[in-house]
Amino acid sequence: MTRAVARRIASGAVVLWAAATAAYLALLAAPGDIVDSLIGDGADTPQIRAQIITEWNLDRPAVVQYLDYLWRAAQGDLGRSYLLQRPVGEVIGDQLPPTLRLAVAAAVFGVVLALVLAVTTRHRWVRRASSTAELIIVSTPPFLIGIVLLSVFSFRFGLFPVSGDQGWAALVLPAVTLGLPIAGVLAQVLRDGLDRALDEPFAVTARARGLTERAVLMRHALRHSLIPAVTLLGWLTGALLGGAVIIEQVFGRPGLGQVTLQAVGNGDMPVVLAVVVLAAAAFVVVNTVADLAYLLIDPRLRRSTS
Amino acid sequence: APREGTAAAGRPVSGGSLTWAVETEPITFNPHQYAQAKARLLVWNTFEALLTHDTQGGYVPWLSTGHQVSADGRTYTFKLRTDVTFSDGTRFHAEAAKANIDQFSVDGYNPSVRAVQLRNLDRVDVVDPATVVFHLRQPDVLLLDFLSSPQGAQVSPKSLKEAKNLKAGGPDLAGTGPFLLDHYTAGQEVVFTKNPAYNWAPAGAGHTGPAHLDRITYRFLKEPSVRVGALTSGQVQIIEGVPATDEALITANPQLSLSRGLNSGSAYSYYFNTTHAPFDDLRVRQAFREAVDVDAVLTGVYRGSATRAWSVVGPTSPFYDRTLEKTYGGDAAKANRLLDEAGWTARDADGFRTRDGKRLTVRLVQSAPFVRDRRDVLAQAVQAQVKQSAGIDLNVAVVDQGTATQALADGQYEVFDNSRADTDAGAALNLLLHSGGAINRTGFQDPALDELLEQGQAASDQARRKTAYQQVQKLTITDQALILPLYAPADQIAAGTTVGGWGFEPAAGVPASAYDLWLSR
Amino acid sequence: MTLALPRPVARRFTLRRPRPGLTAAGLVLLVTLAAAAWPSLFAGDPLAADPLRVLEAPSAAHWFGTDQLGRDVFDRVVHGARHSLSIGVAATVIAVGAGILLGVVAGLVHRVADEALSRGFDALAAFPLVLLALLFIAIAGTGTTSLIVAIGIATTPHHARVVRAQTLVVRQAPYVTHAVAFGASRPRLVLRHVLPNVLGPIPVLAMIGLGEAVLIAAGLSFLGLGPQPPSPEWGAMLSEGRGYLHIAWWASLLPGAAVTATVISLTVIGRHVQHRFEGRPS
Amino acid sequence: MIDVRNLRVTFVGKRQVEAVRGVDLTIGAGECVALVGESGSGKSVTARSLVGLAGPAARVEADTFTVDGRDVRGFAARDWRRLRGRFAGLILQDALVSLDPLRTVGAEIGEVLRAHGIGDRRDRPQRIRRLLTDVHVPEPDRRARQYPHQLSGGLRQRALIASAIAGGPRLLIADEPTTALDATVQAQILTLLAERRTNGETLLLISHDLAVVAKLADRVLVMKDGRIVEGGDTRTILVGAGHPYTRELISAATGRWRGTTTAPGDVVAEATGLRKVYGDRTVVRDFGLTIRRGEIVGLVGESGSGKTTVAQLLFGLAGPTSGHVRFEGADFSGVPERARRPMRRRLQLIAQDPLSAFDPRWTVRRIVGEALPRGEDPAPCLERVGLGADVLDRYPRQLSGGQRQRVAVARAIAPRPSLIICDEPVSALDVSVQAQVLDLLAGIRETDGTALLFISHDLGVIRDIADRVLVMKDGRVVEQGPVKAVFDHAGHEYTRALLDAVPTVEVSR
Ligand SMILES: Nc1ncnc2c1ncn2[C@@H]1O[C@H](COP(=O)(O)OP(=O)(O)OP(=O)(O)O)[C@@H](O)[C@H]1O
Ligand SMILES: Nc1ncnc2c1ncn2[C@@H]1O[C@H](COP(=O)(O)OP(=O)(O)OP(=O)(O)O)[C@@H](O)[C@H]1O
Ligand SMILES: [Mg+2]
Ligand SMILES: [Mg+2]
Ligand code: NI
Repeated sequence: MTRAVARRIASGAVVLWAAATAAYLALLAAPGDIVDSLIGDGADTPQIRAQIITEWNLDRPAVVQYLDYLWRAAQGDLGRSYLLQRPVGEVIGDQLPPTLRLAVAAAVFGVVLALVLAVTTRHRWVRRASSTAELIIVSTPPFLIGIVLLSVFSFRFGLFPVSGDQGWAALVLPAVTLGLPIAGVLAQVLRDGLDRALDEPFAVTARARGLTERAVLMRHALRHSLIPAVTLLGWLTGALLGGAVIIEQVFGRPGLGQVTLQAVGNGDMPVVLAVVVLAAAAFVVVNTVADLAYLLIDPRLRRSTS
Repeated sequence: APREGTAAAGRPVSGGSLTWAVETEPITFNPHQYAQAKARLLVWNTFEALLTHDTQGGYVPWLSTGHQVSADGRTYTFKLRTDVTFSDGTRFHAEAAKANIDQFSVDGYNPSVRAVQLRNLDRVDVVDPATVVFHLRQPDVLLLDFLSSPQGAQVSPKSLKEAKNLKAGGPDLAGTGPFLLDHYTAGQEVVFTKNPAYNWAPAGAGHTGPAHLDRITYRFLKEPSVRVGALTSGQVQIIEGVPATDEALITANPQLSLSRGLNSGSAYSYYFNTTHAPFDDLRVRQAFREAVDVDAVLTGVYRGSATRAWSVVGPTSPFYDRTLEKTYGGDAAKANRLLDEAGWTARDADGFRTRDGKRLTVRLVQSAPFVRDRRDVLAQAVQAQVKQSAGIDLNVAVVDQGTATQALADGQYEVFDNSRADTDAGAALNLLLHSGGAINRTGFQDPALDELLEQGQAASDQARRKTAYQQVQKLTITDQALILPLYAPADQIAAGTTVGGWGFEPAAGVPASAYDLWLSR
Repeated sequence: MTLALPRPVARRFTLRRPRPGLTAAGLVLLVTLAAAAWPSLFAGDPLAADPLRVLEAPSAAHWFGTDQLGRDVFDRVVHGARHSLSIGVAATVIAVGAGILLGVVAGLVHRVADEALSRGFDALAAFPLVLLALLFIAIAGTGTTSLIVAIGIATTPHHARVVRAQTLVVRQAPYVTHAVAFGASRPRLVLRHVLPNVLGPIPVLAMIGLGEAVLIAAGLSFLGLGPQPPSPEWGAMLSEGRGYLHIAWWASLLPGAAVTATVISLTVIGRHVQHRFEGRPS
Repeated sequence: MIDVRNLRVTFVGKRQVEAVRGVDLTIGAGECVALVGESGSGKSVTARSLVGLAGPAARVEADTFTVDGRDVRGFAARDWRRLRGRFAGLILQDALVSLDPLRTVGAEIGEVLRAHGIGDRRDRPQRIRRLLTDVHVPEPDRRARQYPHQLSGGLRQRALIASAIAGGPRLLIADEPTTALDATVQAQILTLLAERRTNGETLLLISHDLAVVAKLADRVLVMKDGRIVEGGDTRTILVGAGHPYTRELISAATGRWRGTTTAPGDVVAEATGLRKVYGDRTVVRDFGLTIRRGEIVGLVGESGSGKTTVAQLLFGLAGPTSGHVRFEGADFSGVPERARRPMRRRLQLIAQDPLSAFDPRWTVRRIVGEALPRGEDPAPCLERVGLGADVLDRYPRQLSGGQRQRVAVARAIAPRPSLIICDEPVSALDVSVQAQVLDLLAGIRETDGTALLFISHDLGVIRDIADRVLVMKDGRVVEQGPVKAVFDHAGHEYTRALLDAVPTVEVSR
């Protein structure tokens, strides 16, 4: 047990290191050097350049900078943002909560909607209508959905705030926008899982016991359909984080997405690196959660009990 | 800061809180690090400078009571107010003013200000708590412009030492302004509360004593349509940066009013890179200008709400040369003639002119983070025009900051676009046109031009400065066709009728601070 | 005295997909392909701007209205088919190509290397796609080429994983064992048996992947990371037009509709073929 | 209890399948009726129709259809539900996957009690325990808390039976209750069912194996292509079967010896001291074998005893941990694949599942052609296994199971090998087809003198075809010798257990 935990932690650390290193290398390869980015729109003279170089210690060899970065990152110091002039940890710390709120709300909305859709729309016409709607949602650029929702519910009817992160009302539209495609994909996977499970011999056996169709669905099939859904957990996290970049832009919400876009646009390397490391950390966590979820759902995977 | 014009009728009311949707989120709350003209309205809420502007373009005392210039133009003596306290409780006096200037000699604090604005400053002396003297190495009237600018704002020396994130600023950076920065939520909003102790408004201000509002929230809404939506659906009471396409929407609404202010500084212009072909040829530069029907382009893109610029100097500047108007541009026949003369006679399959098999291509590189005011759309419109009227291939690339800076450094561009928001147009011209200017992208080197620019900076007499700068304009616009001025950048404010006291800062032309704002109930 | 191993009682039913949907999808795809192949046949110059006729509502003269520069939105949408599809196709080709290469290698090589490769795929696949593409664009700069490569790289792990799984299945399939019985050498095994069977499902995957690529391209274009203006790419049009949504819905919603219709039809047809593929025992 | 006249079940869909085309079936109280027939003949569909579970795509019609005295035509879903579990318990064909793998055995059994409101919550564990005891599950309390995958096949089948009888049904329908189980376990389950029958339960027993049901059933109905081709008292059917199909089933069940009298020739392959370790498990230990020309050696043993592993070692697909394999006098193990390649064609393999043994993208022509010298016509080779030229251009999935296995045989004999290793070559086939393939293999040995290593867990098959037999248990050969000697005087108790478990039809003429 402890060995498994230790292995998990070790492999997580390796993933984090690999992600940070890959991103570091990638950014080194980027054209336009850091000084160019730091100069921005302003004046550009050799003296100014020299000062920037000394200020950010950019005159040291790349390897030294990289090792220094790793060493400080290992101690939890992610450096200072070139653009925002603040510690990266603080920048990320400030922007994480709104993104988390959005992601969690979207995930909850998406998952619940998907479950409801998959379970309730079992009959021919509803099912077909629901599948069609899911297909359209999944095939439409999410920002388009967002823009339309925004103009209808916020501009036209004034039901929700236009933008920002101000209480629950402001969370509704972005979370719906981000959650809809997730619900679309998930509902399809769940429905497929339900179909498969209901075709399995154990489902027929359950019916042979005199169970109602609903009982077969809820007590037997649903749990089976969760297994492929858990496989999507990694994808889901990616979709949430990636989607947040676009959704935050559309709804003018603060958050990691905005920070990332800004950092990428301005070559704000410390922030970009931190975002990459954060995403890698999310990957590690989600993988662990997924493994646990598998164990919870599927007793066949619980080795120790025998 | 003083304001210009008041939109809403009625008498000012005290108290209340207001939400203002602004386009730009400041990257810093430290005025010394100021770099965004769009963030200027926030600076003056918490900070003040030694001087400010009046409506005529002159200077009026703010935290000073007056100043004197020595005959050789190298010594500026300021008398300071003695009744002013920073919000952290420390008093404002000459030592503080000196500390603020000295802060710039800290390495890495703001190399740009040190290299440009304070280039000619030798040292600052404190004579007594109410007197401070600036010694220059050579005459430079732009010192006054600096001392009235956000970067010259006065910050409590104590907080300069103690602030947690000095360069980012924040609530712990104390100023003397009518508001206190209450809190800042990145990506979202910044909230100011009234400074009840404030009682040193400058002469031109709308009132005296503390600010009217108890509290003002600035929300950062980058999307123009979202700002307008927020205003029309009543979620904010006042916005700035109204897109041209939405102006009709606001003027048609009796509950809203709209006002526009032209910015100071340089006009938004295209600068031609003369260091290599094709713009090393005067005829091609002229031809490009003739190929664009600027009025038509502006009508299309800004629906007639933009003010056409004829000079690199903005029309509100005292140095503006009105005689340049309608002297060039919009003559497609002339453009084609000039290009034929310059040898660009052949056409390729796509209809573009060529010479020796090379297409007449000119590149404009825009840095995505700094594109605003639909300048990318404007570029597309110009692109379409020069193609249709003269067969010029204008290649527009919107790229990230690093790529853009590198392209400029490597000379991989033929057109450079820029506008500067300096309150004194001379400061902008120095940077853009002097052969040693920090953003001289034309590559044009002319001792005569440098001489004129230096005169303009040294002369303390306004009339002599004006003559020098008018010659600069004639030389660069008419004679050399270095520049294609497009429009005078402007700011718009739209507000509900319940909001009063809003307007634009004189000289700068950007939205004024919240000092005079009030909200009727 | 005989014992037989169990057989499935009933073959899983393939759901009957609505035929009209399939037909419609086919038609949409055909129209899109035609537009991509010969845009000038159906539409005028997508770059012709008329500053005096900006943001005009759809009319007989301009079926889809005009945009902020007075360009005909219909012309742009038609030409956009070529731009958007070619980005999608190029990205998919990169992703599928690299996916096959990496997947087959991972499926065939030694355990340790496979482990490293597939861990890599996993990590990349779980990494937010948009972030991956963003990173790449941060490095390579904005532009159509880097957009294509970014999407290609970002979607490669997905294809590589599928191919690897398929390779593992095929490699251990008894018929490969049988080929050994005829003295087949390793390269021969890979070329004659493994590869052809691994590649079978690829066209279908590629088709569904193409839809996905078009969608991601639109998203990145929306963020301003795609083709440069004035290129009439759908995502870019959407992005440019969104500022005018409340006064000119056509400038953004119609290009958006083009994206949706194309992606739906690709998905519907791709899935249909996939179901056909799985429907018969293989 | 059940009276059905002219039952017709049709599956509507893309292709219309008439699974049952007119079946008459009456089951009286206390009776045990057996339904036999080859795969796909409609046995399962018939059984499931009796409790209204033919599936959503099935159209069920009958002239008379009464269950428990009530006409069920026009029954609503609720009416059916009351019958299921209470009146009739159904044990599905796929015993190993008929319990929900995600729920405990106890929960599965308790579900029946709950659905029909039998007993209250508190005494349910008690009832579950008693049910498990009834079906002879040891340690019922522990088992009730376990998941199906933690139970062996036999226990799982018992648990399934327990859940089927939990509602106290008067009729028990058992669809192939012993398929997929090991021979020894199979016998135990049959005993259990016989016990239920003595308890007075009515039983409908379904199997494709006449031998399995002959001992239990009062009456036998023989199904073919959705119709009952023959039916009647078990003894009568066994003795005086009228329908040729029934006779085929009986002959398959009684077996026919295909041995040879010719003396074996030179040594073809030789294995000494083979040992294979996977991880920390020794799967094969101290295995030795010599096969001579023209000899058929049988290898039996229950699942997991290491038979396939032996085949892989002999075939050179896996290297032995220790020990040697020699083939035609040359080293075959411990040499690089390059050295084995020239010998490869003289050593062939026929596997259990012919479908997966063919590249799905290849036609029969190409599959068999690969085995022949370049350019040689595959048609004569197919002719030898009784296939016409019409199959040449078909893909494997377009062939029936029997045809596929014939193609596999054709491919194996094409390069004229000296040894063919057959790993369960007939286990997946129907009885009738099985006999044909066995005949074919015996014939090949006779004409070509090819040696065969014949692996099966089915002693009946081994007895019918092999000259010598090796019995494996836990990776070890526990007994070997000539077939007759081993079968008649088994020395090892494990062999005796295996033999006892083989169901046979004793026909007294
Ligand atoms: N749900 C279904 N849809 C379509 N066809 C079906 C379905 N279930 C069974 N069939 C077909 O009905 C026929 C009879 O099937 P059934 O399962 O009753 O055979 P069986 O006699 O039980 O065979 P086995 O011995 O293999 O179990 C077969 O051809 C089968 O393919
Ligand atoms: N590659 C492998 N790695 C680990 N264990 C294996 C491997 N192959 C087989 N085994 C184990 O070796 C044992 C013998 O397996 P084998 O397949 O030889 O049995 P078998 O007698 O053929 O059984 P069956 O009748 O089910 O086919 C089993 O317990 C199996 O799990
Ligand atoms: Mg059956
Ligand atoms: Mg085996
Ligand atoms: Ni085109």
